[in-house]
Amino acid sequence: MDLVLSADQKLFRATVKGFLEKEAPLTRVRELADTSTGFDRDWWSRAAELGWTAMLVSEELGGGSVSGDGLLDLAIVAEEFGRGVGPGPLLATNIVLAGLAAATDGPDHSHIVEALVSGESVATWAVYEPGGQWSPLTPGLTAKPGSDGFVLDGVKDRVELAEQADLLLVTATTEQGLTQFLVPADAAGVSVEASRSLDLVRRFAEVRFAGVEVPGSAVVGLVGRAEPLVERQLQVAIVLQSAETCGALERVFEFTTQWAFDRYSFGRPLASYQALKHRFADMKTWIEACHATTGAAARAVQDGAEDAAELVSVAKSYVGSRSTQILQDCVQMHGGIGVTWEHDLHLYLRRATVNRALYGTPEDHRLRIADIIAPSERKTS
Amino acid sequence: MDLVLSADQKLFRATVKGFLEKEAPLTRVRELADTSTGFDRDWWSRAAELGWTAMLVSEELGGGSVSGDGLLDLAIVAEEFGRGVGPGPLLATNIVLAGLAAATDGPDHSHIVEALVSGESVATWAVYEPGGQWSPLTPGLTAKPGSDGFVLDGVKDRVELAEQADLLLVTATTEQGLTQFLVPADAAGVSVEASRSLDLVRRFAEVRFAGVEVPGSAVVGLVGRAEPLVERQLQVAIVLQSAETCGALERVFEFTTQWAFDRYSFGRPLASYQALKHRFADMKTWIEACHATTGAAARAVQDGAEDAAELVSVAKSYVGSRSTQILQDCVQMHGGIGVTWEHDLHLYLRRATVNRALYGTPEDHRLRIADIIAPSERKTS
Amino acid sequence: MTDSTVEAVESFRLRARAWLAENMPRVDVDAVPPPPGDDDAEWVRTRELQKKLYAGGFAGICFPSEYGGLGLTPEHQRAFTEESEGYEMPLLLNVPTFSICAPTIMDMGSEQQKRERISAAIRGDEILVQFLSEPSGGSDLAGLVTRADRDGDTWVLNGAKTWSTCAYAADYALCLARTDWDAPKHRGLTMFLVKVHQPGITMRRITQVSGSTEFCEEFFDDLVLPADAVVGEVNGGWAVASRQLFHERTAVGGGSPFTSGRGTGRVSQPKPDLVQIARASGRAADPRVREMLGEGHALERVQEQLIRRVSIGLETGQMPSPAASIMRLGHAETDWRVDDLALEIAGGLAVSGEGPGRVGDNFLMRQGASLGGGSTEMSRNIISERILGMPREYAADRDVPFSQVKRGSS
Amino acid sequence: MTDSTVEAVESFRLRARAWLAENMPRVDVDAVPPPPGDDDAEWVRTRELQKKLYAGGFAGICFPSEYGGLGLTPEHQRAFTEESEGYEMPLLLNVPTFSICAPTIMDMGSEQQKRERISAAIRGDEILVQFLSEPSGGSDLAGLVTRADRDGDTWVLNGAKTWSTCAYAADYALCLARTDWDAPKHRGLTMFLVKVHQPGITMRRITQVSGSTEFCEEFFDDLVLPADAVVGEVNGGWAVASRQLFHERTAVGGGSPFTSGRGTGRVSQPKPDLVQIARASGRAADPRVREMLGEGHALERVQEQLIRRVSIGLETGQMPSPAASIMRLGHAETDWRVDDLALEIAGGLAVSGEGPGRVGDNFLMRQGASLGGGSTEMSRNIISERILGMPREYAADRDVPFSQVKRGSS
Repeated sequence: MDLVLSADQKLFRATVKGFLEKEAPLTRVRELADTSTGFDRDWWSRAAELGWTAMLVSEELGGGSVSGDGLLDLAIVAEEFGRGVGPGPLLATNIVLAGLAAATDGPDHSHIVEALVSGESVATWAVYEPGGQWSPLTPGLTAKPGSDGFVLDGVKDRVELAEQADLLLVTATTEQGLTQFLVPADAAGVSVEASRSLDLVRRFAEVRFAGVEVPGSAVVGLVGRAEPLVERQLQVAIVLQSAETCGALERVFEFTTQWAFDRYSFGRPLASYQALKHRFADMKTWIEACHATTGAAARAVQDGAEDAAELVSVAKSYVGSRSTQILQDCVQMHGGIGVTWEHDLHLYLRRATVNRALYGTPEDHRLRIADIIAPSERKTS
Repeated sequence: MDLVLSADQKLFRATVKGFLEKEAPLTRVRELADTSTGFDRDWWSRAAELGWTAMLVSEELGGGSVSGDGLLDLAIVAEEFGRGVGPGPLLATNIVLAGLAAATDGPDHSHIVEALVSGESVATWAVYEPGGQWSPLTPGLTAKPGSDGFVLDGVKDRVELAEQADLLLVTATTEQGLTQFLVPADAAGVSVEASRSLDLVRRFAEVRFAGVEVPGSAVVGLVGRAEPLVERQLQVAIVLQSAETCGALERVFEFTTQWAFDRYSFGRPLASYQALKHRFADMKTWIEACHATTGAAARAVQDGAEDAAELVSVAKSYVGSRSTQILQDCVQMHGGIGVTWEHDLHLYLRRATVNRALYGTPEDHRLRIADIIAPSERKTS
Repeated sequence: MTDSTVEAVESFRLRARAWLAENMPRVDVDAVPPPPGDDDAEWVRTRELQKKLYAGGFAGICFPSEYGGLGLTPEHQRAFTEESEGYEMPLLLNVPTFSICAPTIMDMGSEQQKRERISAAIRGDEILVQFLSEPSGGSDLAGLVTRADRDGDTWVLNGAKTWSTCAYAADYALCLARTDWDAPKHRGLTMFLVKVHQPGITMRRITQVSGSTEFCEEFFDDLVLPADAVVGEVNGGWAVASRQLFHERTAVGGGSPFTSGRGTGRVSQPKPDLVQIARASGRAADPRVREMLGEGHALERVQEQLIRRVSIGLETGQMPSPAASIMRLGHAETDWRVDDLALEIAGGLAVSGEGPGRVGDNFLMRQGASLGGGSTEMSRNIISERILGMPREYAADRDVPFSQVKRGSS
Repeated sequence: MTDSTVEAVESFRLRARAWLAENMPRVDVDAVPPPPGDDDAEWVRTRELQKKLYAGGFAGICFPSEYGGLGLTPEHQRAFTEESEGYEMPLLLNVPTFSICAPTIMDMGSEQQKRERISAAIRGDEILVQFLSEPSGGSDLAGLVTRADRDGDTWVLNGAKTWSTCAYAADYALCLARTDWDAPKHRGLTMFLVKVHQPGITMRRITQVSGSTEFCEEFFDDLVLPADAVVGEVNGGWAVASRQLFHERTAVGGGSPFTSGRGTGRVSQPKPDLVQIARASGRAADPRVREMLGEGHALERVQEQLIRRVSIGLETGQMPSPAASIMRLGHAETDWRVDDLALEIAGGLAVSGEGPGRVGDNFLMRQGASLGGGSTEMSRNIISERILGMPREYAADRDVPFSQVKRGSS
């Protein structure tokens, strides 16, 4: 993330860090791995009190940020989250809040926003569908006109924390086109089944919608006009995800460098072997580049810059690919211990691998970039 | 190529090597770069006397090989060729001979074969078309029935040594399907225009066919049934090309390793720096793998093995990609002198880059492999 | 037994065929392998099978008869292995018991050690393993710090070992320890035969991210070893370890005459099947994915071809023995790339970790192939130094009393 | 001239604007750049342009007036550069004459050297270059072997220099030579000011595979230099070279107050335009190619972002100065990959070398970016040693009399 932070932001970062170190150290994350929920609701309420859910929301709705640039502040939280492989719905809830905050037309959801900001409620975005790759604009899930609103039918999967969430933000195809609905997780006809997650605490589930009736007020924004909202949510998702991955890289690089100083082979520290030194130099360069592109994407999305969509995809293309490459080389630097359960490396590798795969892979985003820089040959699909 | 050679093959290799070192050292190759032909016809006749054009041809037609496995013997020549960035139509003529020898049905071309074997005549394969990538089975050039045979219309490009060749083996679409014709380069309606070549002595040209009339006896094999011949020519082309690239890699690796021993920096030879040592180790491993896959492909094609098509594409996929990677790292090892005109490195890099691009790129051949291992999703085109 | 009395291979083969059919259970092709870390029943079964072989007179085919074997030739062993196809066999004993530990004892051990340990192994009574690597060790095996101090006639062992394959199931281990701290590192080591389960040894199974628990870690607290536990010479342990490494390489290369039946009985992590992953992800027709399928397949074929080439090179003497590191480096590199391709092909499905080939889980073990059996970094040192002849890395511990060698804090 | 008499920047700007409009030719946007190796006319033109500036009183804006400059501030220079946009300017003098050589002479030279060389450069009469690298040198600049031996009051120079940018067009060069072979390598060097075109110097232009001939190689045979050719102290040449390197880094970073007008006037190899190549190859709609287009574009954007980040880090002091090597390494890596992508996208069209972006020819110079200005290997040393604090590579020539340092045979 940005090198230059304001005094307030530095203080905020320290608060976030302190809270995570005290309340969610890696030992706690490992414990949470064995629970069914993956995080603690009370803990999340306390996190919300620190403002982690307020950054993307206007002050009228109980929101507010440290610097006035809410997404940049939130990215600070995400980065610290990454350093500690944090649990809980930081990304999930904020992605939904980004959509709700941007949906200035259409039904009023301010009470829901308030409940999410307070941490009382948890929401998540239901956008992937089984077997499918990233294609958020063409959901197979349908919303047809019903007696008192809409009837939803279809299946979503890879829904983050769906078992734990109160509300689902669901992308659906209506006669008017792409539409998003806010659906209570306990609505009749909704069934949630946990799926396996590579991440120890970031859970995913498959959610089935069988004739789920929702009122017209469940629509977010305008019917058939969800595309800009989905883009906004995607941009926020990737900024947070990339910031989180940057934090993970930073931390792993720290302890791997330390290992290279402490570990001796043939009477010399690993850090004295040129072949390894050069790989550390490469990693350092790549990590700085990850920070640079994440910061640039965050700033562009924050400012609503014209090239925000492009820079978000640039960041995903770069961070998604480099992160796993760096982490695997850190495993290699550790030797056998790097692939043991007791070493923390795999916690980071799991998080980064899930981040790489989610909300479009680096490869998907390269195609998106091509559609921006060479639009005339864009595939019409 | 194969590690284990017979005594005859070893002697043959020594003869080839001696001839090339004496008659076509790199200084001579640099001189030929400034000529319009890129090679000397007399020289080629003498090369033919050594058997370089006889390997793929039966003894009845004046052919014959050292070991009985003609392609393996020829690959030895190609490898030595690569070591010295040899000039002349070794690949071009032998690819055509491979097709003629395999065309046991159809018109008799034995007099042409004899002229090619003797070195008196030179032939080349006209298979690419302007702007096009590798797609030998669907030529745009057409051959329509004429008064006394066929009339050819269309354009070929990247035709190796077309300006120097006496005969062109042309792929064409007829009403009956893919067909190959042997066309004299001086036939009425044929015009040849040299194009620029990255290689200093391996020249290419664009060849236009404007109402070129050829008799029915110009057909190679049967009308509409050229696909197996084209496949055979491709297989031979890639085996020879890969062997040539292996020879180039071997030679460049030799003098780059020597450079690393001789060149000192900070009072130590480059070869003592671990970061460089490890890169040499990688290169050594890749070069052995290039030899291994080229040898396996050559053997499979020689034996007409069921997986010959697959192994040829495996070799191209691997050698094509690794070769340029290795050579560029050798440039890097040399420092600034490695990108000067006077250093020989670029002669090798030029040859390998052309080989990489020709007869399907590594990427094209990966798609071919996918069509073999996952045929049910093969694109029908 | 003199040569003239050796049974002909064909006669032996026929006898084996008949005996196997009558005595050994057929492999159950529908049997489900046990989950990682739960193979106790398999080890019990392994001992039973070895006892059957022994009872039938088909155990220890190439071991000398004075140590409980049959004293026959590698051809006899090959014939038996061929005939054993389709039968359950005590494959878990092939590595390290029969192919590494027993031959090392045979090469370097005392007469008593040979008689007791080798014959017990052949009878199916004992399983042998290796205590070599240490938590502080890594690539530098000879830099180990587990100490054995003389105490009258006995030795007292303190320290820790790790990455001991299947030690939990074993009876005896070959354990390398430092006995002279004033000698340079290779010259102060001694090899001991250690009873695995006894007071003074605490064993812990290491869980890998793949869930496998085949490796163990052992801690020694004032473990007393009798004088006759020494294998070979006191302070001559490196010579014993070198034999072990030699037998290990031979076994890995498939050239050991002491293994019976094919394979090691341990299921290694299956390679990802890229075509299957592509199909499960619904992307097998995507040209981007097809290019990756082709690349992955090509790399796997090339690796086979490389192994073949180097093997011929080694056999014919056209390549020096360090060339084995070329195979090893090529193997690791192929694995890395294929694992990366699997992840890319799975795309958004990698989130779950499960699904086709459990792509995500598999990816967590991506470095497995480049860490086990000497790191790829060591391979690159070997290739550049011993094949290309480049100057050796500076070793700060060369010819220095080990007590003066710097050791790290981890 | 005291501060109070300095012309205000705005007044200077307006005067410059009017003068430029009246005196300097406009840039011809349709002009075709000369082919590589044929830029004599450009150099003649450059001198003319500088003479015009001098005649107009706008040359050497930030150089002290006693050496022929105007003694004004960087703000004046910036204003002039802004106003000069769109006019022909003697940009070829920016590097190395004005931004590297002249400031080094100003920092380290004698009063006479300053008065003569700096003012001649400002008048447009002389061009200055650097004789630093040597054919045997590579990354190890201070290990040079060109020798200057004392002969009475004079020095006799023998040896060779290489990679001297544009030396063919120059008048004087700063030439580093070894004057004490018994001192360790940094302490036996002396810097000389050498007339470029004179007997005893043979110059050869180096042709690169791209066709460029901007670099030269020089051979010295008993070239006699007067005593006053020494810049700085005898055997204190490394201090002078360090200033040169400092001014070079400053110039590359765009921070030199001595350059006038934007750029260096030299056309560097254009980067391949991947979209253009894809279209020319008829493959811009192929999803495989589109993925590569996206990857290449992303890398180029990330490199810009990295430069921005590191620049801020350096400016704000949050990164140490060796962090500049991070930009350098990132730049080379981006270039490599983009060149590779260009080759893959061109596919079968790369055969000809020409065509879109002359992909093949460009590929021959792929390593250009990682060799010029210190190799990427040196960057990695710097990053690991000076940023991460890892142990420095063993230098066999440290604190050793240079005559005893081993040198290679090439």
